[in-house]
Amino acid sequence: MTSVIQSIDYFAIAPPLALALTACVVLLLDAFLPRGPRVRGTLGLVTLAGVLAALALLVAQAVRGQTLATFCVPAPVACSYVVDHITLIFAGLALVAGVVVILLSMEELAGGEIPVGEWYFLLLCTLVGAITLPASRDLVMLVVALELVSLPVFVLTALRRYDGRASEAAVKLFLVSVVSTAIMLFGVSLMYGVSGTLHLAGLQQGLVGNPLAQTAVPSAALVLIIAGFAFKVAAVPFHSWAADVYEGASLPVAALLSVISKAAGFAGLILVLVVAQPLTSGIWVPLVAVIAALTMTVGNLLAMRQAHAVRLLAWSSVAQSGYILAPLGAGPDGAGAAVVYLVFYAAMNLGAFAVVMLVSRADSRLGGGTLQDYRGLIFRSPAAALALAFFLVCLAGLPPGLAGLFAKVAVFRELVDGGVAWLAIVMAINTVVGLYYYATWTAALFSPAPSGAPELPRARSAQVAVGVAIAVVATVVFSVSPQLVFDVGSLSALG
Amino acid sequence: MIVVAALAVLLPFLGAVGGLLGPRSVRWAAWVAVVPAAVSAVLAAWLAIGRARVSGTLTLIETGSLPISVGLDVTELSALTGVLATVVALAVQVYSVGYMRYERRYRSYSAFISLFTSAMLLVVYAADLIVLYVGWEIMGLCSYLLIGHWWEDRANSRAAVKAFLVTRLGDVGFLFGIFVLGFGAGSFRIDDIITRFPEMSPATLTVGTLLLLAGVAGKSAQAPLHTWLPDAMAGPTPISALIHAATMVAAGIFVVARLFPVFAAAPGTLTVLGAMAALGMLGAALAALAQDDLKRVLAYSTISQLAIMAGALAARDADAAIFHLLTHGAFKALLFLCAGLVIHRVATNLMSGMGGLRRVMPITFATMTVGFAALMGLPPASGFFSKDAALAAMGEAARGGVLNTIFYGTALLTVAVTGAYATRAWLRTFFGPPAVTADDHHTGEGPATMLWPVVVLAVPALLLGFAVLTPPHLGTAVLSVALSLLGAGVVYAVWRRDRVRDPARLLGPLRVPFERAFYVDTVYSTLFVRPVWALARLVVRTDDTVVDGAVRGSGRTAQGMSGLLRFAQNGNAQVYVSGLLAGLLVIVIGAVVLG
Amino acid sequence: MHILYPVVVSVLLFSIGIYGVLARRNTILVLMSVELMLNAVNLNLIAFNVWLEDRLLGGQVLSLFVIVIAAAELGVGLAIVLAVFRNRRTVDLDRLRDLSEPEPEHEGRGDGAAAKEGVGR
Amino acid sequence: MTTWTGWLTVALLVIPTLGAAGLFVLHKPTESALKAYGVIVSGAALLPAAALALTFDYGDAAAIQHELNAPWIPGLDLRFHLGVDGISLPLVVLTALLTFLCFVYLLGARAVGRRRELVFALLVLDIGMIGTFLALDLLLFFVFFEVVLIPMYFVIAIWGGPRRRAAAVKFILYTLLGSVVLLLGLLLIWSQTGTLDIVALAGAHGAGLPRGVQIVAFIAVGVGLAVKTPMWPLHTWLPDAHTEAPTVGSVLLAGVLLKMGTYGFARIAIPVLPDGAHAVAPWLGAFAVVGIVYGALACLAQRDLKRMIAYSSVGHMGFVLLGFATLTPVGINAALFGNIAHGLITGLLFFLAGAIKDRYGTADMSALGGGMLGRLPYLGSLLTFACIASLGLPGLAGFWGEMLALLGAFQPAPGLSRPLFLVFMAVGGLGTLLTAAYFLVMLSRVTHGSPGPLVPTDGTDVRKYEYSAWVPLVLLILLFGLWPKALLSITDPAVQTLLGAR
Repeated sequence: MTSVIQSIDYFAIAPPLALALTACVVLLLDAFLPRGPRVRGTLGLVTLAGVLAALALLVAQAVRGQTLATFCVPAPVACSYVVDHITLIFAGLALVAGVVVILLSMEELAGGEIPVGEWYFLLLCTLVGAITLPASRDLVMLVVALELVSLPVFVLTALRRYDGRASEAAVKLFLVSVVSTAIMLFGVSLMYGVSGTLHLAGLQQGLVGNPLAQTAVPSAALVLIIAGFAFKVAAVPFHSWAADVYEGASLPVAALLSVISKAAGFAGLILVLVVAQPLTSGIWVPLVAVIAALTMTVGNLLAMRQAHAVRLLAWSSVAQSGYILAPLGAGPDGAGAAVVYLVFYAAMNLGAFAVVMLVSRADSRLGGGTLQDYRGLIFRSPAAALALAFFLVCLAGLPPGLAGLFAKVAVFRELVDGGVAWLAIVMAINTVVGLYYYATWTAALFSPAPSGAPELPRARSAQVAVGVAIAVVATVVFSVSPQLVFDVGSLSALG
Repeated sequence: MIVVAALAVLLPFLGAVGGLLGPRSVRWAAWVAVVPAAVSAVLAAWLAIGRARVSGTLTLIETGSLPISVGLDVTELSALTGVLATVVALAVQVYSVGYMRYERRYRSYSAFISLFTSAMLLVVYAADLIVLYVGWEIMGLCSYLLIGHWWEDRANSRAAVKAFLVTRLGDVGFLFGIFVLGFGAGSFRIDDIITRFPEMSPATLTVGTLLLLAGVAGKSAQAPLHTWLPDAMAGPTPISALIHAATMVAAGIFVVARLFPVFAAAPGTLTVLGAMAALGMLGAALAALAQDDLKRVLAYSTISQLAIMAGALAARDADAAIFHLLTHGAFKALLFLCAGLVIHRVATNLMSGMGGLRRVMPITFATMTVGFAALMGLPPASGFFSKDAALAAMGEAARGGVLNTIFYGTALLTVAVTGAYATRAWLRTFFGPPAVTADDHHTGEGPATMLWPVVVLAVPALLLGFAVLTPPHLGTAVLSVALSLLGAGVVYAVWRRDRVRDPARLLGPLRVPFERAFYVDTVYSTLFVRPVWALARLVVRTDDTVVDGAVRGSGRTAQGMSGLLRFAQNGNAQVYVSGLLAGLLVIVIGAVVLG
Repeated sequence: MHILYPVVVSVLLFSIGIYGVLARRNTILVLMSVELMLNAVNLNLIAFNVWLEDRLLGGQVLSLFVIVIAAAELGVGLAIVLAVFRNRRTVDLDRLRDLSEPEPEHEGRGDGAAAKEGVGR
Repeated sequence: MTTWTGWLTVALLVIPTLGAAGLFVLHKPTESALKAYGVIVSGAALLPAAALALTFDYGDAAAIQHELNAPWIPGLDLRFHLGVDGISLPLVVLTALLTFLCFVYLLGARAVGRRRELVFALLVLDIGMIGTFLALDLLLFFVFFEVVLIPMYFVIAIWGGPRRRAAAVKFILYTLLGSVVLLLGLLLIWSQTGTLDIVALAGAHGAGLPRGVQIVAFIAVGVGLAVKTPMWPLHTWLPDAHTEAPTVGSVLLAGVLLKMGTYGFARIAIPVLPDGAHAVAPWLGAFAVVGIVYGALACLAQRDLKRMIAYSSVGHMGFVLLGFATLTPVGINAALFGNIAHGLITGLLFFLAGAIKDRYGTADMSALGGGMLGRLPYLGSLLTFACIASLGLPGLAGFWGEMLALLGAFQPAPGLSRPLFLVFMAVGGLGTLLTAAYFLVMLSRVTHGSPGPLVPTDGTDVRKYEYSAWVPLVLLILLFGLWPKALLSITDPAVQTLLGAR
């Protein structure tokens, strides 16, 4: 029996480690420092520093440019934790998004009703999960990382203890999530049974010799595994929770769910379907295509008649998930386009959430507000209105929001190239439906507020403004020079 | 010399521009209208006297297909017609200074006449069919603008629209005819078409010329596209004289004559032309017999006379047709201008409001008598010679077939009816008891600027026949004069019995159908106008309910589906989980099937 | 022992769990049903591990993780249920419906107002 | 190949961009400052357009000139490739001119709320319009094609009439649907040939593209462009948009935006996909002539002046499409000529309709009553002029496009069914008659007759600023009408090249 004692490459796991350490520090600081607004700020800054440190480590890894692997077993060699191109993209995305979410949190926590230490601790835990997940190369790691992303979010959602809606949202999120996790785990167990290994790298090989592999079990197992990730990205039929939870949770959590958690889900999907590829793509590609079509359609249709801003964003992000899934429905090669779209989407969507946060903070009566409350925003706070308009137009995929346009072009290109014309047409129609609600909302920003409406206070919050600024800068940069994103998401790099 | 031709075309155009954009004074407008017309007339005369063929091309416009050559080509025929056009135009411009000078919109009026003159000259001198078409259409526009000059009255406006649309209907065919001949000859140049027509297949020739004929029928008010002309009398009288009697309507005849070799090679077309002419000459003459409006009488007589020209063309005698065109231009312009004087005097168009004017307006009486004599074809007036030539040609052709014989017979019958209606109009206007007119502040015959053109025009109307030194054909001459006098005699006899009542009562029950010109307008209205309106309304309804309905429907469908989906989002977590599991089950089954 | 027996048991267990999740209104009972599902997974994992004679003992390792996860989930779940109970005085799932698509007449407000605004300007 | 004069094309885009950006810098500008600002910026943008026209080598109108070619997004094969040739030059100049004239018109228009936003929207619109005509890269074309949507949406939705919101939404959704289909077609071309370069693709004349693919791509591209054009039956967004849009919006919509659709046919669909064009041409022609007659009939029964002009666009664009459908040089020349003519004439018509609406407060013909020639003689005369130009009278710009399109249909490209196209020609000819009918009926209703009970709230005839905005259009209509060679000599060589090798 050969030795299975593993050596650990600490440089490879440095970013999650840094985050985890920061999480502990935050918890300790919270326990020992006196309560007060200044401490709240300090904790926020510490968290921010931790995330930035992790980001710096990630950059260091990227600069070094070679694939790092650790937690390996010999014969056949398989590693559980690999830092390669795809890991770097998803982890980087999660961390940058994390910075924005932390900035939003600082504003959210300013009220003092929410326990600060726990909040930041949980947030950091989620981030650990989110950056571990894309590095995971075995099913155990994948499951644990996924749980690490999910569990803290339940609590984050429920942390507004005084708010029944938050608790309700937490229950719904929790219930759908644990059922999905259970299903996924069941799939993992089946997959383990038919392949004899838990390492992604060995799946394909493991299936070859197994008698059960000739049955329908592997297909079923694969679908069940996907279920866990599909829940994360809120693909149909795992979408129902989205709006209720986004509405009930506080805005930073909604932003987190819509970007970080979703990115983790897509990372998992791509790892299982494309990187591991236990089954030939002929089995899952049509399924993913159908799911993508359903997801975008359902998301858009539900968003169409939404009057509530956050619910609208929730359904729109479901629809956007459909667009991200779509290139995978053209074949494994579509993963590049999916990543590209995800990166663009993250910037635009975070920006939108940040502005919504800014606006809803300005008037605490509005819990995110209805679209009516956005009327005449251009007169109250022009910068916020312009930023929101820009993000919405980006999400709709029209110039001047070139980022969104190029993202859609990338997806369409993949679909046309892959010959999935029907999906391309479905997506084309969906783009139009999507534009309907984005345009309605955008138009509301610029139309005069109804007479007799109370004078709303101007939006003012430094941290959120910085968050908005980050998103704006990112989106503008992506618009002007989308090649940056195409470089990181390019297909060759994924292999 | 080509510069002369170009100047003749351009000067009136510049006059029009100057009139429209120049200072707001009647004096300026009058000068700017009359002088270019006069210069053009001189230049046209010069070209005609020179008798040398002048042609030149300014440039070729590449269209990607057959090129358009922007150029002029003054043949003998063009030169003559040009003289007619410019002289009549000059007469009208001068006459209008008197007739219209107190008119508020004299400026635009005279400018449009200048523009018309220019366009007519372009038609006449054009070397290229497309260029000709440009002038052809601009004439149509001017006609529209001038008929609608008193647009305050809705009836005028309607008449203008009708004139434009009916002629445009023909023009569409005309344009297609140009295409057919142009492609047949590989060039739009008239010269090329005339020289290359033997290369074209008979079918091409027949189709091309027939299509051209549509335009000719529209412009020259031939059946079945004649209905606009009587209504066009709504315009100021000089316009009726100029455009709707002397020049524009002659353009159609001119084009056929210009392309006559081509038409001559298409016997089918000539037969159609003959039939149209026969129908038109007699029908219009009969209609003229029953009109009460003096200008409408003249209008119908114009249709009838143009049909005689067309008949001569159909009988393959282009010279006779052009001869009649020229004399008709002179005497019809004269008649209209005289009618204008009369109308100016009595302030009504209706003959029932006239009578006994020969004493009050001796000069008008004399000149108009010349005009009527020419119209009836009585020697020695010009009309006698030209009509005789046309009739002789048709008589000659009659030997060639039954149809041609019928055409000839119709023409002879028309001569008799012409005699009748001309006499009726003459008698009702100048003889009999003077009608009491409330508006009698005009005394005398009218201003000099109005009288002079009349007198000047009377000269060619009377003498133009001698210009062409062909002796009359004795047989037809005697026959036609006799028939004409017969018609005149019958009318005179009826009139003598009761000098107040209209001799048209002779027609009995036929009078109303004649007066309504055989209800052609009504038929067209039922057959074409009303269905088009109904269709238009249908299209608007369809557009709203079907075409746009589909668009809106798709929006509503989306909204409806949205509503259905929202129904599932009822907030119950267990419903969500059920949906999740059901969906998952379907997917698993799908995967298993695919796997 | 054929691998089929434990797997069938596991599937049955899992199905019972699903039934419980769908049919129970009480949140606590739903949580317990989820536990059943997770334990079905564990049973599967252990059985496969034995059947496969996995040298790395992957199934067993994962089942340990699943147990931990289940514990964590249950803990968080109960905490959330507690919070819900404190706010709402109920733990019935189908009475937790504050967050849902609003009634049509409520959302119709947006459209009507938009139309009115269109006329107003 | 980038030539040093490529900067001219860039300047055309940069000036409005800087102008739009500059609006953010201005601090609380006054109305008059904004008026001047708009005129100055659009005037400055007119300069490179004029320079482009002046330095253009007319002897070599078929070649791409003032070219700029730089990589932008290698990940999408997208290059920043600009240039003009005989096909695009007139449209570029027309766009710059119309934009400028719109700003001139806005100089005098009173009580325009939120002028800064309007100036901004129009400048962004300008970028999109000019960029579309300059782009020589399929995706770049698409990007600029899309740029116009949002500003036009706002122009309609903010400054429009009472039912502007619905009209704006319809406009943007409908045209977006078209553009997405267009995108699919463009991507199909890309996926088959691996290049997005229009010049290279056009030079290949469809080599390397199987016939089936060409047909599918042509249908996709064609439908996308046809929505914008608009071709019957994809036109219903147009009347609503025009009816509700403010005057400048209507002018630019009709004057330039519609041309982007037809320009796409000349620039992309026909040269890049010759076989596809060949297969689909009969259908295109059929839809075109149905559009001509349908548009004309719809105009006959319209009550609203602006709506009627909008429907007239459907008819006129039918002639343009018919020209394309013939696939002959003359047909395509006709289409390009018709494009420019329609831009000038319908632009003028919408200016006039806007002026009438300003004065009377309504554009409903029965409410207007009549007698406009009596009350506002100059306005009435200009309206008459514009209508007559629009109905295709020879000697004015509208004629040549229609006549040449019919000429093209008389002898379509080899391989196309001649009898079918003869039928199209005949129906098109009927369409010209109906076109004349509705314009004359409208003139008769509005300008003739005695003045109705409705008294204009503002009885002044044409004002100075109106003259300055309209007279250039009138002059150009006359110029191109009397001297069609001015345009044909530029387009013809380019068209011959475009259809060459076939």
